[in-house]
This record gives sequence, structure tokens and C-alpha cells, in this order.
Amino acid sequence: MKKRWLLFTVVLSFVFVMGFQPTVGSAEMKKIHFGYLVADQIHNFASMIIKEKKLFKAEGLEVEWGEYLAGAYVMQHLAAGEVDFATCGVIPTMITRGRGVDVVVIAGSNTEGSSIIVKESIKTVKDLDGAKIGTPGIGSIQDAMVDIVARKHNIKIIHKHMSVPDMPIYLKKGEIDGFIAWSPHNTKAAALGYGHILLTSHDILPGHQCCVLVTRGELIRKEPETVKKVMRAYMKAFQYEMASKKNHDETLEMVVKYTNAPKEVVVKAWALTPHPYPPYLNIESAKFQAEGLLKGGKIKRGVITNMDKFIAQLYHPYFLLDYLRNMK
Amino acid sequence: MTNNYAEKMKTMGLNFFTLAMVLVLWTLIAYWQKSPFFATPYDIVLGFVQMVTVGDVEGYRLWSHMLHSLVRVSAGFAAACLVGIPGGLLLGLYPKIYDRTRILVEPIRFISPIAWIPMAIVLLVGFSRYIFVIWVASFFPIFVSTLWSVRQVNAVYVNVARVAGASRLFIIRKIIFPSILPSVIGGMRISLGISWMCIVAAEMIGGQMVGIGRLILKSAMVTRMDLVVVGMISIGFVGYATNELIIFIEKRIFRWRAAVSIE
Amino acid sequence: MANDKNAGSGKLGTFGYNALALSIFILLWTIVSWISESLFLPTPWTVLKSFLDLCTYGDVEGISLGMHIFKSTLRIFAGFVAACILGIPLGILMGLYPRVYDSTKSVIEPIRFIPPVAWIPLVIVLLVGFSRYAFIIWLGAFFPIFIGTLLSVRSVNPTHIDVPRSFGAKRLYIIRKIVIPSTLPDIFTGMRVGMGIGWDCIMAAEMIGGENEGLGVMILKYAELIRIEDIMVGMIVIGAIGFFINEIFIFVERRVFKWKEAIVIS
Amino acid sequence: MERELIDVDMSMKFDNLSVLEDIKFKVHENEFLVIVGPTGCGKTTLARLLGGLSKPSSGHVTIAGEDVNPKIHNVSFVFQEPSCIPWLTIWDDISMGLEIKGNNPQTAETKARIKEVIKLVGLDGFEEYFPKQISGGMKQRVAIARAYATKPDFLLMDEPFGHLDAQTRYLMQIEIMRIWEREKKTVAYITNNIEEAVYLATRIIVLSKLPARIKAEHSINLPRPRDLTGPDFLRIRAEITEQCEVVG
Repeated sequence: MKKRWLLFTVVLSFVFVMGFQPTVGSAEMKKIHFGYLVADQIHNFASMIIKEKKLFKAEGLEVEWGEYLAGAYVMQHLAAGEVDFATCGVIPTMITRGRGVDVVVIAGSNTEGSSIIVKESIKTVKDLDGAKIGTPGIGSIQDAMVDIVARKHNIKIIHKHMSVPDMPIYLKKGEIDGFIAWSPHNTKAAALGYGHILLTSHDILPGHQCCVLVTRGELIRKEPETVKKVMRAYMKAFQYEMASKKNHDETLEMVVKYTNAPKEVVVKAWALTPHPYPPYLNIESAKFQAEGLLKGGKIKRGVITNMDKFIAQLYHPYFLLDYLRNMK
Repeated sequence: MTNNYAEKMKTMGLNFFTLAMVLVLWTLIAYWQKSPFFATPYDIVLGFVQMVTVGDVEGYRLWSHMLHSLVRVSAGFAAACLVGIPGGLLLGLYPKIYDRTRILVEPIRFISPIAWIPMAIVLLVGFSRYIFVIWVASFFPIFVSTLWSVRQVNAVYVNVARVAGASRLFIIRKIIFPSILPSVIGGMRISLGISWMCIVAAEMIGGQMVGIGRLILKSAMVTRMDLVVVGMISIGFVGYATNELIIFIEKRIFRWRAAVSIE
Repeated sequence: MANDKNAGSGKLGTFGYNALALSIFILLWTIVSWISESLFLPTPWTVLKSFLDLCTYGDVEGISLGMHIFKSTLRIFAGFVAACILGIPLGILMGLYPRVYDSTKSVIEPIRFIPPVAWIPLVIVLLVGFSRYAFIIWLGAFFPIFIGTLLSVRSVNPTHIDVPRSFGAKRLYIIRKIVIPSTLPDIFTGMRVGMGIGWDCIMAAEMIGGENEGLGVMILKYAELIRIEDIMVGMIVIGAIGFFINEIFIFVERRVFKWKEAIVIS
Repeated sequence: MERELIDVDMSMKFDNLSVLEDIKFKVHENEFLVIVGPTGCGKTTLARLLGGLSKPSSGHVTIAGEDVNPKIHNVSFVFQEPSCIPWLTIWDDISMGLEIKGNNPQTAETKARIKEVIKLVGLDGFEEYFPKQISGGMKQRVAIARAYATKPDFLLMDEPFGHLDAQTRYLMQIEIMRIWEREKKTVAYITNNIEEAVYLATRIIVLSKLPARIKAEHSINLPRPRDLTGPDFLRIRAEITEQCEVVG
């Protein structure tokens, strides 16, 4: 009967492993985990400036930086309680919120900044009918924008998901007819002569929300002081870039270094994104995008019954407004 | 002896020749591609020098990437050994347990480590994720080779001990364990190879800046193909070196065995 | 084999016990996910529902589970066949002429240890379309087949070769009658292992992007939407198909190589 | 004395190691020549040279005046190691030699020959068995049958019963004598067992230890079947034993 006990022990340890859940958050938080996306510095230059200028340290915060390949990964880590603050797209944030995870947007990061690049033979939007367009994946705003274009012009566009840096290669090899990507990859492809910009995200969704600053709801309730400090560092970084031409040029150099893109490409790419970015969340745009997610089944139907309530839970501008008020 | 030495030198020379051929071919392809997405051997050498002297964008050098990856791989591999060897021994001694739960255990073998990543991210935390992903990949070779070698221990040896009135524990310690050791170590070698191969998969779990897999993924994101290749070559080289090392040790320890496979 | 004595009744018993183990596991899983109430630990029933939904309605883009399975299997099959076509003759050749292998070892061996995922950036630049997937699977499946064949050729019993040689047989006859039949079981084992690793590489291959179908693509899609239950469906399907293919290989192996003393599964 | 068939006059070296030195002898037609020597004296090397499986480093091994070559000459070899091919049935294994010598294994003639040798070695009824299903003695009989099937002009046996137990070995010796008496063949039989040598041989060549030289030669004219305990038998056996041991 030993065997049975062995089996029992094995099963029990299995249960233990499966049931293991991370315990999160200590009472005294001095150290924060901040996540950002690889090569996404044009959209989220603030995190890069904070890093380079050690702005968190100035606020008395110790920081551990985390680098991620996509917003979805950032969200998984946020949900697991490992990342405390992050800059990434609003779409993955809303998808995660739609799964019932308490993630909260505390400030906007940038608007617009993506564009559709197509091969030379495509001249007008109508030509996109039946075209294969590369998108960064199902959970991205760019994917949603392709749908919006298709709906608006009543055409059919075939989506092809792929990693953004690969898109120019696919376009060059003729495997796709075009792609939609964020800066500077789109500008880079255009500079290499692989295609031309057909539509910018400004043409598709004027002033649409792209990236945001996110945190866990729990931190807002338990660690308001920390959130305040993070907000201060974040906004200071924002303002640093805008303060002078010199600062702007310095930031430009940083972007060149982090994204490994040629300088003229970065300059062009930056010109395509409206500037300065408003630090607020564009609520109308967020609502519109959430509707799209519901329609596409990316947020399960029935999860959002009241859109205003959903957005109100998602967006928590208190700390941002608090900072802006004190600044004046 | 002199003959042997000449033979060795010749083999080495031919190896260098092959390597040179590959480099030439590579240069030609790079030349023909003329693409910023394909690095020439020269770029790679420069990239290597950069990684050794300056480091990547964040200033992490090659050795620190390697060190971090090695720590993760060793931890995952150690976990695989800790679970795999006793587990294999146990289920080998009680084959019925394995036969009756096979349907649970076996399919897990075929789920690729990358597929576990989303689950690992949400269910585990920090370092344990790396351990888990590498464990999933490297557990099975070691577990299965232990299990099967226990099942195939020569019954004569066991009977010799049993006739002498040995206790069960004695038989396990003195007969079964020594006779399965070679195949356990063989399994460990395969496991180590696989766990090292999973480092890129494991380091797709984000949040860490260092690690050889991270270097590859990150460099691919910013189209630094030279650094991607530097990372690939580093992984290939370290994997090859550890494998050769274990084969060397194996040959030393198990001289009594007729042949050691190099799979 | 150990349990041949009661093979008749034992077989059904083993099957029954396997079913029992499976149901106990599902029960435990239900209880654990029920207690933990975690969003990320769905109950087996949620997973089952997702499975049914995927079968009937397809995924978020309307692609059915069957289509995903079909595409992945096709890719695996192509890569696997390529690995066999290249690995077996090359293994036999390099086994017969060890010189060739010894002189190219410094190039071949390190490649073995480069993970398939790491190849993706290069593969995207150098290859096109379907061949990319086949290449990644090929990378995984090639080495077990190649190395298995090579070692097996090297370890053909020399006496078995001397037998036809003593009658004055030609080289080709010896290869055909002795070397190949003797290595065949090892080639087959290599193929089985290669197929297993090929399945392991499916996720890596399907990270290439550009295609919206495939089990790996499906998992990645749902990873973006943080829908663990759908990810689990993908994982279970991959595991189950790999398991069954492996079992078929073992079954065939036992049938074909009746002359073998014992077949070791590893 | 019958015609000389094989002429040996050679030396063999591996790198700097001299194995066989000045080996010089002839084999006559229909003779049962036994070569004895202490363990590790290069007997197997000699057998392989006689069978044309390797070439001497100097000198020659000729058969009917030509360098021995299994592709030309009809020689057969029975190996010391178990040599049954595991994936061939007994029938297929025995037919292999015939097939290599250019006989279509499907013809009635070939089939009849295979049946004949199977009967000769007493393996009737085991045609479809695989080697793993039969005993060690039977496997060795398969090897002998395979060698006999081609009706070789010259049959080489390299310690064919070395791996068998004493009793099986004894039975196999009787068997081999029975077969040889029925199908007279030129045989070179290599062994380290002196009793076996005296029992089987018409002539014995004694080798010294490494590097092997021819130590002595004996013609054995005892009547068959030989009595293992007869005085003449014991005398010859003692004499050869002494020659072997004095050197070895």
C-alpha cells in the first residue's frame, strides 16, 4: 500500500505547485518596477528621459527597469503583480481591464504616431481592397485601425500579424502589400525606399490615444505617495523635452541610440507625431477603441455593460491633475 | 604517436577550412542581399568587439549576458535533475504507477516551452518563471532515461544481491544506482543541451535586461542583426563546449563501459 | 518487457487506470481553480467551453481550431520530411566516411545548440513564406535524425559487415543489405525523437509571423488577449497530437523491428 | 598428397607492431588443416589474411597462383564472433552467400541447395526464425551452413566454437567432422584448443606467441572417428601442448 501513499504525495505536491500564487506588495515600498517597450522611445520618450536623467532617484525612489517586447507582455506582468508602472498602448490596457484585472491608466503618453506604409502600386485607399497588410498583432491599436479603415471605405483588408521590425522585410519581399506600424519603423521603411506612407494614424483616427502610463489599482489605494512621486518624475521628463530646443535635440539623440534608427528617420518620424503630446487620456478615443475591441471579440461580449463606467474605472486622472494644479 | 598527431592536425586544418568556406559563403550572401537586415561577417566581428568592450545600449557586456543566462539555465537544469532523477527512479521501481498515469505525463513532453510562457508569467513570479520554463524543457530526457534504465537493470545483478539477503534499500543503493548512472548522466547531458537551447524561449519572459536570449530578442527589435548573430554564435559555442566537457567527463568516469554515445 | 505476464487483462487495466488518473487530475484541477478563484487559473470546464467555441465559431478572427491544427501539422510535416530527406542520407554518408564529419564538426556541432527561436530574424531575411516554417522545424528535427543515423552507421557490428565481405560482396551490396537494415531501427528512433522536437519547435516557428493560422499563432494571439483558457486549449491540443504521433511511432517500431532484442523508449 | 591449393608466404605488421613473421606454408586440396597457437598470437589476423579480408604487409597469400580475393575466388569464412545477421531469418541468412556469388535466391536450384545445407547442419524447421529466437549453438550452425552453401573451394574457420560451452562445442566438433566427411572441402581451421585440433586435423601447424612464427608442423594420421583418450591421441596432444606452452 506504499504505492498509494506515494501517489498521494505526488498528487499533493502537484496541487501545491499548481495552487501557488504570487503574493504581492509589501507595505513599505521604496523600490518600484517600471516596464517599457523595446524600441518604442518615440512614443514613450518620458521613460527614457527618466532613466537617463535618474529622475526617480531625485524623487527618492529606487527603480528596477523592465524591458518588454510588446504591450501584452507588460500587461501579463502587471497582472501577475510584478510590474508596478509601465508605459504601453491603451489597447492592451483595456483588453486586460476587460479580463477583470485591476489596471489603471493614470496619464496619457502620446497620441497618433502610427502610419500605413504600402508598396508603390497602391495609390489610394480604395486600392487597399484585398491587400495583405501586416499588423503588430491582434491586441494592438494598429490592428484595430486597419479594421477602421476597412469599415470606413467598405473594403476588405487581409491582416497578417508579425513582429514590427520584420515588417519592412516582408514588404520588400512582396509577401505583404503594406503594413501599419508605429514610429520609427514606418518612417524607416519609407526611408529605405520599400514603400510610401499612404495614411497616417492622424488620417484614420485624429487625435487617437496611443500609449499611456499604467499602474495597478491596488497601488493607487495603498501607495498614493509613491504614485504621486512617479507622476512627478514622469511629468518632469515630459516637460524636460519641451523646455528647450537643446533638450529636444538631446532627447532626439537618445532616441537614435535606443531605437538604433538613423537620425534623419527619427527626425522625420517625430515630425509625423503631433507635438507636444497632451498628458491626458483622450476619453472619446478610448471609448471608440473599446467599442472596436468589443465588436472584434477581443474583449468578450457582455463584459462591458456600461461604457462610461468602464472608462471611469480605467482612467484615474487624480494624480495627473494634482500635479498640474500644484505646478501652477 | 607522431602519426596520430599529424592526423589530428589535419582534421583541425580541415575544420578551419570548412569554417573559412562558411565565412566566404556568408560574405557572398551578405553582399548579394545588401540589406540592413543582414549582417556581414565583418559587422559581426565589430559587433562582437563592441559587446566585449563597450556592451549593448544599456552597457551590459557579453560576459554579463552569458553569466545571467548560465545562472538561469543552471537553476532550471538543477530543478530538472532534482525532480527527474528521483522521479525516474521511483517510477522505474514501480512501473505500474508510470503505466497508469502515462496519459497525464506524456503529452506534457510535446508542449513546447514557449507555449508555457503566458502561463508561467501569470502563475509564477520572478526567477521561478525561468526555472519553470527551462525545467519543462529539460525534465523529460533526464526523467525518461532514468526511468527506462531502472527498468532495464540486469536482473542477474539484482538477484545476486537478493540471494545474499540484501535489503531493498541496499539493492537500490549498491546495484540499481551504479548500473543506471551512465544512462542517467547521458540523460543529464541531453537535458543540459536542451535547457541551454531554451534560454531564448525562457528569456522571452520580459522584465530583465540581461541574458543572452534577451540580447538576441532586443537586438532583433532594433534591427541590430550583427548582435543577433553574436548572440547566436555565443549560445552555439557555449552549448557545444559544455557538451564536449560532459562527454569528456563521461569517458573518464565510465571507462568500464564499452562505448559512450555522443548524441 | 516487464509486464508481459498479464498482458491480456493488464492492458485494459492500464487503460482504465489511465482514465482514472485523468479524471482525478481534472477533479483536482477543478478544485484548485475553484479555491484560488484566480482569473488566470480557469476551471477545466471553462477550458472545455473554449475548446467547443473554438471548434464551432473559431477564434477572434473566425479561424476554426481545425484550420489551426491543419496548418501546424502541415508545417511540421514539411519540416520533418525535409529533415528525413537530408538527415538520413547525410548521416549514412558521414557515417561511412567519418572523415567528412570530423572535418566539418566545428561548423555542424555549434549549430545544434543554437535555439530555433534565435534563427527567426535570419530566417525572415533569407527565406520566404512557407519555407521559413519548414526551416525552423527542420532545424529541430534534423539533428536527432542525422546524429542518430550517423552514430548508428558508425556502430554497425563489424562482423556483420565481414560476413558478405568474406563472400566478396560489393560495397553497395553491403550498404544495402547490412548497413541500412542495421541502422534502420536507430533511424526510426531518430525520426521519432526528431518528430517530438519538431513539435516542440512549432511555437518557435509560428512566432515568425505573417500567417494567422496555426496552433502556435493561436496561442500567441490569445496570449495578447490574456485569455488563459484558450491558451490552454492550444497547449493541450499540441500536447495530445504530439503524444499520439509518438505512440504511433512506437507502435510501428515494435511491429517492424520484431527481430530487435528490446526497444528502448526514450 | 593432393594438389597444392593455397600458398602462403608473408609477414604482417600494424604500424610498428609485428604480428606475423615469415609465415610460410601451403594448404593442399581436401585437407583439414588446423592452425593452433596461444591466445593473442595473431590467429584472427592470419585468418583474415587467408580469407582475403586484409592484405599482408609483405609477401603473398595466393589461391591457385592468384592473390586471394573473395570477389574472384570461392572462399567462405566462419567467424569467431556470433555472425548471424539479426534482421535476417535463418533461410535468408544462409542464402546470402549464394546471392553474392550470383545465384538468384528464388530459383529452384538455389532453394534446393539451401534446403540441403539446412538439413546438413540439422536446422530443418527453423528456416523462418530470427537469430534472437535460437540458441548459441544453432547460431554457429547457421554460420557454418552459410559458409558451406556456396560449395567453397576453400573454407576458413576462425575459432568457430570459441564462444560455446564445452558440451555444445564437443557436439559441434562431431558435427563438423560429419559434414567435412560428406562434403570434402579444403579447410583451414584456426583454434587455441589443442584437443580440438588433434581431433579434427589432417595436419596441424603450431604458431608461437607474438610475433607469431611457425613453430612446428604435424601430420595426423589417426583413424576417424578419433578416440579422445587413445594413447596416440594423448601423445600427439601432449607434444603439441608442450610446443605451445614452452613458447607461450
